[in-house]
Amino acid sequence: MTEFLLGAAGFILLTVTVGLVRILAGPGNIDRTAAAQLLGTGGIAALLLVAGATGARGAEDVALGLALLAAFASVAFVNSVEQRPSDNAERADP
Amino acid sequence: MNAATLAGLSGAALIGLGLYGVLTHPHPLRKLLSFNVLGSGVFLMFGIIARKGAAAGLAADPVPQALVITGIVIAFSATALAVALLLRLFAVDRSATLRPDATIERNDRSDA
Amino acid sequence: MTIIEALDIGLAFLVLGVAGWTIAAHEAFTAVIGYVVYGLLLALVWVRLFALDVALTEAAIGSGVTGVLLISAAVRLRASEAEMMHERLGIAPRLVAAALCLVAAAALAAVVLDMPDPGATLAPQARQPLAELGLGNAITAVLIAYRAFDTMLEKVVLVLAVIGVWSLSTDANWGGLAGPTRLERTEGPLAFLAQLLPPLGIIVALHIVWVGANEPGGAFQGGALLSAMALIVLMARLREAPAIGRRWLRVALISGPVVFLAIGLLGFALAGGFLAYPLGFAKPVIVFIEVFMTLSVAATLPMLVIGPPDRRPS
Amino acid sequence: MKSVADIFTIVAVCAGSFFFLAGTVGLLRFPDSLTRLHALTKADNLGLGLVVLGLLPQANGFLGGLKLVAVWLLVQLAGATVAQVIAEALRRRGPPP
Repeated sequence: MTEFLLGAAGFILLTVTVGLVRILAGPGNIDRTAAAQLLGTGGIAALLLVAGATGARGAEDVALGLALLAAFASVAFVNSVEQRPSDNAERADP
Repeated sequence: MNAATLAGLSGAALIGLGLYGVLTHPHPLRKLLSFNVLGSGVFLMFGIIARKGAAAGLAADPVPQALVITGIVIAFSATALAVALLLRLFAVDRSATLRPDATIERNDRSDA
Repeated sequence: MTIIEALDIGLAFLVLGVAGWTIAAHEAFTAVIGYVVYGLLLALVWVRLFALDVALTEAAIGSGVTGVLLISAAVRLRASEAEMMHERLGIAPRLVAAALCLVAAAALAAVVLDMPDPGATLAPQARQPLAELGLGNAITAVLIAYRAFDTMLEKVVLVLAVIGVWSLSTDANWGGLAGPTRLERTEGPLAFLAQLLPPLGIIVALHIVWVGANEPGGAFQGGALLSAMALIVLMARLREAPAIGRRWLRVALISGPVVFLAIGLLGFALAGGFLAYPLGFAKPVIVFIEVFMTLSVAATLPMLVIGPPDRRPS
Repeated sequence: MKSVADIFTIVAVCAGSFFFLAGTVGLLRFPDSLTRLHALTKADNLGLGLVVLGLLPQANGFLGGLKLVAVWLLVQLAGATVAQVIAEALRRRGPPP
């Protein structure tokens, strides 16, 4: 069981990493933010799986903290871009 | 190779990477980011020391861990102060350069 | 090689790769996105090192709150980047710097590989007063008893940082609402999130502070989550940030260090030394200090993130 | 010898992993930002949801299970909001390509 959970954690982490690698180079900041969001979710899933496998005490609380902050980077990004429309920010997006 | 040694080696590599960034990036915000990478590398070194000090039924030595927690908070407050200084510099100078001669050029221009 | 080793190695490469991206990225904004992801991955690494307290701190502060700070800074400084492109170093100095950093990293790696195992440890000393203090989490015990002086000074540093940030406001704006001028209040999904998340976040944060005595958690982690909730309300513009002259704000900012210092001084009278806790009564005193430390952290971090006032006091 | 709970865990976690894969493939292959957002939310909802569902039988008592479900709900809330907010920002920027 332990090996299976660890394997699943590795698989999920690998998957979202592939997405991240492709997108970090990729077309614009909005897609980068989206990829970071996906990696956040994948990271939480991997954390829960690893914690389930190794029985690290209190890992659910770490996951709860990460889940509470899951929207933060994206919200900060959209918020600060909108605050300054005159900066002609975000021209890299298609 | 166990997780602790691996984390220690990653810490060493992160210190190298961060140091390179601090030295080579001209933009202060990038220097700041690199400095934070460097700092987290140092924290990871503390992590391996903590893990190797596992004793008395604890999975890791609590003293280095407490140091790291303090360190993360202090690193954050230093970063926040640096960001505020940087934004102020940009607001006053319309530039974020750290070259001392750049400000002098600017002043000369505005005097003329 | 077992699966867990493969996972650890993969995670290490991932961390290094994202860190490399943060250093090498062309624009500051993409570098910051890399840094946010990097913080999250570091939290995973700390879980693998069985340092859950550190993982929680890294997740809340290293990734979450620092992320908000740096993302808004990167967006506001975007205009300064193009101008500084010509200041980039030539290839030769970069190679010299790279070689230097390689030597530094290699030396540290050699130290890591040469470390005695098991190494020197203070774990038995840190564990020994646990029963006396009525605590189960050795890290909380270290923070609040064994190295209490450091923790108190750290709170002072946080207050000093806030003073430093505020002092960057202009004379005219002194006493105004903290942070940059914002747009109208938003409606829609962001407002919904900012109304729904804080009650849940406050429950989680209080839980983390409360269990911090025995399980991973504590005042820093809980306070950082509370400050994140304050930030989401500010980012959705449901409420304005308070004016920096408000008395309740200032009291909240300094409550942590002041209470800590006062109890430390009381230690002379009651327990025979600075920051000594009275025997048999230590746990309630520690919880009392932690409550005010949480409040202090929760008030300080948002003030540090949103920056000095940008408007005249009304 | 595997118990029913273990088989349930394996099936659900595998299904969850599949949705993470699907979300990533969508992120890589879909033509524009709006459709990529669509792919993203699948990983948030179903990927993490199924992983949490699969871990529930292994959970650490009632409180542990409750925390797992809370993690999923919080990530759902975050994912849904972020998708909305980003889509709104995209729309304001101009017509879709």
